[in-house]
Amino acid sequence: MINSSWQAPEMQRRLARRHAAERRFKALGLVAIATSLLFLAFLLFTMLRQGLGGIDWAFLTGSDSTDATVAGVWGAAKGSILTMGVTLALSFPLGVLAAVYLEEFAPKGRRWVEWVEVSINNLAAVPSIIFGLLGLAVFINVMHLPRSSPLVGGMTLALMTMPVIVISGRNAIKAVPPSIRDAALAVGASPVQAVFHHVLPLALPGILTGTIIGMARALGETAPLLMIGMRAFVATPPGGITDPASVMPMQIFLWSDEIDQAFVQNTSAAIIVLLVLLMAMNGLAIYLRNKFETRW
Amino acid sequence: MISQFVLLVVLGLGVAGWFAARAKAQALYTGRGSLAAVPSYHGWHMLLWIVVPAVLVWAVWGGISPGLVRGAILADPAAAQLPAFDMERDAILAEASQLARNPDAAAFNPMAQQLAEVVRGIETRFAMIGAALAALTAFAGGAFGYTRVKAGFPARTRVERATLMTLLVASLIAILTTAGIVISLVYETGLFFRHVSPIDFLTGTHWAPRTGFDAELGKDFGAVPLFWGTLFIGAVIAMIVAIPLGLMSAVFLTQYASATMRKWLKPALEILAGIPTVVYGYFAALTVAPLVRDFAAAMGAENPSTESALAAGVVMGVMIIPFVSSMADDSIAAVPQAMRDGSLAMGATKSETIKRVLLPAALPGIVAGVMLAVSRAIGETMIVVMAAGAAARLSANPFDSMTTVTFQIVQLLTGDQEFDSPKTLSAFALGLVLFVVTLALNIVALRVVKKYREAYD
Amino acid sequence: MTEQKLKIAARNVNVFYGAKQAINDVSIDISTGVVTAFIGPSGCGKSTFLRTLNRMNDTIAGCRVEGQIALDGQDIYASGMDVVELRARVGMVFQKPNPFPKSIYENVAYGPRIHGLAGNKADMDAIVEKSLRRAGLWDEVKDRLAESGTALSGGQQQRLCIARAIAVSPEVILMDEPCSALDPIATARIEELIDDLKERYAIVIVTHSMQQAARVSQRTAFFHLGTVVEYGVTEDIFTNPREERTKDYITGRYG
Amino acid sequence: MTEQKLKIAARNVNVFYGAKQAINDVSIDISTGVVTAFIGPSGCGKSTFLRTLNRMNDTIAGCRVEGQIALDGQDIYASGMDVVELRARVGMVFQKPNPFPKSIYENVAYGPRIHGLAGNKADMDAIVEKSLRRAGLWDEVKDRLAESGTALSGGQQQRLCIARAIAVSPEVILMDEPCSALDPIATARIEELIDDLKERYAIVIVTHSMQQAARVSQRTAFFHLGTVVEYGVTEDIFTNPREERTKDYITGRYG
Amino acid sequence: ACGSGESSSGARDFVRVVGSSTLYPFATAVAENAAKSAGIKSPVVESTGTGAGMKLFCAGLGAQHPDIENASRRMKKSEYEDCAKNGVKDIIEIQVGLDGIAFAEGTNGPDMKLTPVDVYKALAANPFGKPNTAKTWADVNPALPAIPIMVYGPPSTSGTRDALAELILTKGCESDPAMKALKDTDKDAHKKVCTGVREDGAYVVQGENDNLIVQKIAENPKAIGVFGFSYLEENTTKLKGIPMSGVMPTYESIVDFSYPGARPLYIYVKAGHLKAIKGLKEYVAEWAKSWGPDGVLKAKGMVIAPEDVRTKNADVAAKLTLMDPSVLK
Ligand SMILES: Nc1ncnc2c1ncn2[C@@H]1O[C@H](COP(=O)(O)OP(=O)(O)OP(=O)(O)O)[C@@H](O)[C@H]1O
Ligand SMILES: Nc1ncnc2c1ncn2[C@@H]1O[C@H](COP(=O)(O)OP(=O)(O)OP(=O)(O)O)[C@@H](O)[C@H]1O
Ligand SMILES: [Mg+2]
Ligand SMILES: [Mg+2]
Ligand SMILES: O=P([O-])([O-])[O-]
Repeated sequence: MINSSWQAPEMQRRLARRHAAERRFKALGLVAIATSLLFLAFLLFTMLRQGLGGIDWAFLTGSDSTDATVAGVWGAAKGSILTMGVTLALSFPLGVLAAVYLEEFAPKGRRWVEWVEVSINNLAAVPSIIFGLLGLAVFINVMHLPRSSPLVGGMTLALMTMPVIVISGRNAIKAVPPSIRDAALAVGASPVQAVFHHVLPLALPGILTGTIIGMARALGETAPLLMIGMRAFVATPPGGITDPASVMPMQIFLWSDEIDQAFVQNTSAAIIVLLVLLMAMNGLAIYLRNKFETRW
Repeated sequence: MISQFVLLVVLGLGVAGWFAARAKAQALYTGRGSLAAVPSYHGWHMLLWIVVPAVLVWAVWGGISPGLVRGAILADPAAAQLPAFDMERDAILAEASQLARNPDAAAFNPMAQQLAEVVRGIETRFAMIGAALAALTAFAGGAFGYTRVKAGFPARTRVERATLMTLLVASLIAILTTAGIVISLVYETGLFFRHVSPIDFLTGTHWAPRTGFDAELGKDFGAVPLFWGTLFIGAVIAMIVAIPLGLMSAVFLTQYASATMRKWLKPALEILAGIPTVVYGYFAALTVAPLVRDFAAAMGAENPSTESALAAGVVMGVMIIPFVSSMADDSIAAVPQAMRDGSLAMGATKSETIKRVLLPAALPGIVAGVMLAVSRAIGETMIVVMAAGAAARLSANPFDSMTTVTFQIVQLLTGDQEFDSPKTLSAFALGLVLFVVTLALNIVALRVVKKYREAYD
Repeated sequence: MTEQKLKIAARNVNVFYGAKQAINDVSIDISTGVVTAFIGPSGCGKSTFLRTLNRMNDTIAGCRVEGQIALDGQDIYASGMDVVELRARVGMVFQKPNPFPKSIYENVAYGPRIHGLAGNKADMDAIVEKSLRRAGLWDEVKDRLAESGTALSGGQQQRLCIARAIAVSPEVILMDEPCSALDPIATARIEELIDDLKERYAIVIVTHSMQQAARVSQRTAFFHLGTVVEYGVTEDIFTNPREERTKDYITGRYG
Repeated sequence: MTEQKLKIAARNVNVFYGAKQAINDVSIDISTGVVTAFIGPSGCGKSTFLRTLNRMNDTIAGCRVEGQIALDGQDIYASGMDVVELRARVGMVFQKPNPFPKSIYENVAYGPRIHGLAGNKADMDAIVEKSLRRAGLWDEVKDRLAESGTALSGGQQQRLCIARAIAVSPEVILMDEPCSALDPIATARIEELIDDLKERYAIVIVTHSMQQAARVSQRTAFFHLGTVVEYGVTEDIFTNPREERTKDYITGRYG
Repeated sequence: ACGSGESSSGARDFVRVVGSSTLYPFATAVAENAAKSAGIKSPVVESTGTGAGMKLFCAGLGAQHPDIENASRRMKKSEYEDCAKNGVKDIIEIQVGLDGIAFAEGTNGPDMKLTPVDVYKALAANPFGKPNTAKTWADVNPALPAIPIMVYGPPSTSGTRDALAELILTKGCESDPAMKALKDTDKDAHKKVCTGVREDGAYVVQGENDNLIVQKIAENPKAIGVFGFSYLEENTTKLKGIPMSGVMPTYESIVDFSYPGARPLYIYVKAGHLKAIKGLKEYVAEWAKSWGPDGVLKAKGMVIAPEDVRTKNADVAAKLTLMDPSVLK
């Protein structure tokens, strides 16, 4: 009499069905991630096979050249590093601060706040080449900053990266339970203190995710840089952020269109270097993200 | 050189001011409630007063001093025989100033060599004036800040007000950018619509941009196939790939994978977002597209094209997987453990917990990730350029070649043509219309998310 | 008199949080038809032990269980054990109320829905109403079933969680301080419910109120510093404790 | 006998959640040197009213307050009011324990740190120790101050939150069922603390235990369905209630 | 500003080149050699496309504007007017060589033999004014194999496409006298009929990446491609040329114009910058050194200009003679 329902055959059958569904679901997850990773592995394998032979010290320290055996990647890599430096320095603080403002301090339900919200979301959907147009118009034509420079490239890419950071940051902030804010406010913390002392550290992993994918996107981006003069042959590594420079994806793009077949290997080798650069760039962020991840 | 030095000094002064103000505030502390703000806030208040005005002054000086320097040099007798032509004169002056900094360099222009000494003197003089001004401001600001350190002074409120201002300004950058984009597109779009009626542009289905103005222009600038291609490739095919793969990957990572596995796999997926689009383009064009074509041929399609919306869309989908997976992963991980426990304790399986409790609670984050991914796909260019072809075609067959708005914009803006031809102008119109369309999509998405958000705690 | 049948047998259970031992060699029997009360000072391991009974401790990283716990003679930590079925059969009400951020109705309907206990909407409505009634919440929420479960008062949330747990009619119900946020009347209602349920189910209740333990339970286990100091018939424990520590605790002279 | 001084005067307070009225025309005085207890059935508005006293309801979207609440004669809902200062002066312990996901030490040190109450590390250590001691948690956690506050048992978390609130020595302390997860001994400790604090502070405590209200409070307000049915000297309320409803509730005959 | 780069008011100490992607590989080779031999700072060469480059070039005088424009066609009159409006009146025009366009197929291809008329009939949107219905090459010319028409070629925005239109399609089109006559009566209609390319998939537009076309036709035996001659020369293992009116695309046949499809390549130099920009003169001089039969550009795949053109332009490069704007169209 006791235990009736759970031991009943139809209940057991249902349970078996649910377990099957569970296994299917888990398998689906596994398949999904395996598919994505296989794609990545395939890409990496192709690149490594074609490009690994081309990586040597001369390649890593040289700059662009029309001779495939002399051409190296350092000029473009340095250009990318400088550009990313500018992008990060602008987009990270701006993105985080904007996210904090919109999520925590912006008066709710006001028209203009909604406009800010929508326009930030919309900026993420603007084709990157349009940012190039904007960069050209504002930074080069109005502000007279030097064309082809990491400074302008970085500023343009920052405009593109910022929305990604804002959007992910807002979500991360939203996900912090209100009881944490309540706790801080109730001991007399000001809203600013509650946010900077408690909410932001808890939201940091999410913000860093946005930063990682936003910066990764910026690092691999070519289209907007076409407009501001970075599709260029630059044979000397830039000395600073105002010198003419190219960037890695652009270098890859240019080399891939070289007539000389010897550049095929260079192209793959440059892609490998770019990926290494990407991983290095993300490394710190990922370390921090793992460190700050808390579950409550 | 000198500018780094000045900044360092100002910062140094700021730090010193921070300590001084804090010490003074601390001395005023006589017990609870005797100070309106914690001493360190007095320090920050002081630091702001020192650094902000000084940096502003230095920046303004940096803006006006080149003109002054130039005037002073030109007024110098040594500059009398400089050529009148502006650019050449500029070149000589610039070189002289470079020589002034680096006397060992060889001169390209002999006159620059002669001027170098004079330029050095004048430049140094003006730099010193600027430095002195900045230092004075810093001291003045500091002095003012210091007098404000009183027991009843609400330093925290002031500092927080400054913080809030900064936050506000940061969010307004977005509006500025939006405005900038609209402004930089609107004028040319206006020119374009003077020749081609917006109705033709928005409803026409034939896209064959050409130069030269004539009355028939509207017939060849029908943008519908472009928008269709954009949506079909970016928002349909790419999403059919990215959403299931991304979402399921996120679910697997947060709920099934071990902590170490997640620690390694999540960044691995994120690499997908950073592979240059050119690489994806080659991959799509040379590996995926032939496969798709063979498949289409096997399905009985007659003369299938190597370029297909499917090839471009699939690869694009792979590229944006991390946008979905990482943001969804974060949102799911952020749902409080108590929610998970509540569901598991009811005898729910993990997948039921995920589907019925975690995903709804994480919905805003997931939607945001998907929106970001769609946005990225819509704005993507290179893959389409290489794999989808350029045929502006209105077709629902994924094996057909199609083109997108961004591809056309790139073609129209970087190719060879006059820049006031309707062809070039149409690029701006395309950009603007795409901007408006995505804006509308975003407004809708915002409403939807607000409506379905489940707040926990 | 209700029929008594051994339901859960825990033998020599040790629980660790990382290196720290939270439960030390605890053996307890839980029977159908009997209400078992866990009492003891805060932090002594009552919640920890309770969670081991339906393996909710699995969700705590670094938590490790040693010893044996058998449900109807079957080791619940055996590898073949179906945790989902286990948790469906051994329901739990947590110490901190944790309603889902869903409507009140959906909170209660959640369990029956996943277990397929209701054939149609009317059945489900009936289950929801009955569960809420038994938890003494129906009158307060019957007009606002569509509101979010998180917009309830503390005590209402607690009763909602009880309603949610009983909605799937588990065989064993573990309740971690189910009345901590309840006023005397609501408490009486829950106690009535427990009395009612014990006819057919095994019930474990963690409580800080000696009176409550004395009122509702037939067996009591007194926990202290991770061990069970004394376990036996409630009446004996309260009127005639064998251990000094139990006596001290019960009479409030502890500490 | 402790000195009594009017601290908070609430007059004709109405609170709404959206369109729903949760508090209806409540007027209450809270004085220094006095412990005021709020009692009443679950869902009657005790927590809601408590939150209005230090404007924690500001954080709930859609919550609206009407009427006047004055702290030391100053309207706390006036536009010039500094909410931060208000909350520093009027501390709060929430119904659901909500420790920060930080170390135990940091949980307690947070308030003193932002208010600059400790000149150096030693001062801070002293404040933390004293607060934890007064909350009766010190012995249990003194060896694991660096562990996360969320890895504590329910009752430990509750005491941690009490320690956190008293660490900044607010003038008024609002406690929402501070002993709900505590055993009798720990409860006694908190009651002692309350007794101790009331000398210099005004204290409000929400409780479901009539005994506790009777033991620790000098004034009691009985809430029912959003209104205060009776408010007065605790002894009078318990021994000689004026209203029928109060009497019913106290004697447990309610409902 | 740090570093030694340009700044808004100052000068530049390196040469800045913009313009055609066709000229990009040659301009960069010259830049590299100039930096090596003349010891100047390496010029920066940007690949913007001829039209976009013109816009930048004509924007004004000064360090922020480029010094040289590479053009895969002659400057247009409208472009010169824009230049002049912005103060860029003194321009030196130097023809540096030729570019050939070539038709090619994969080495396993069907051995096509084409004429401009075949190409015109196969690719025009409205050959001789009637809609194009040809599906296979055999529909165009029964002598050709019956495989579907699939031609990979440059987009309408590139200089190579202009060459295709001008040198092949128009020629095929004007094989019909009526079309030729149309040129005088209705220029626009003539242009439309003769250079309008079909858009139903037979002509596959490929972005400005010629290597991609090479790879695609190498893998697809039924497709043929149109691109710069240098790409054919570099990929002889994968591709073979398609004879046009019986002439194979070879270096010689392009130089002597017997293969229809060669166009001049120019660079335009801002005279106003010659004195102000370090290395500009040296760079221009390096061009003249490189474009001969034993210069580096031939090795890079550029088609060298005939002797007389070379001497004339070497003279211009040496004397820096200004262009006469009235010759522009
Ligand atoms: N955020 C909210 N939104 C809407 N209604 C709410 C919200 N919080 C509480 N309520 C409702 O307001 C009423 C009063 O709630 P309150 O939390 O003040 O009760 P309480 O007296 O503290 O009860 P308990 O003893 O159960 O904690 C209840 O009916 C409750 O459902
Ligand atoms: N997640 C955890 N990680 C580490 N230690 C924990 C964790 N949860 C509880 N503990 C510790 O284990 C011991 C037992 O905790 P438990 O929650 O079982 O106590 P309890 O008897 O339920 O107390 P209470 O009556 O206060 O709820 C306590 O010392 C507590 O600090
Ligand atoms: Mg517990
Ligand atoms: Mg409450
Ligand atoms: O880039 P082009 O102008 O030579 O096509």
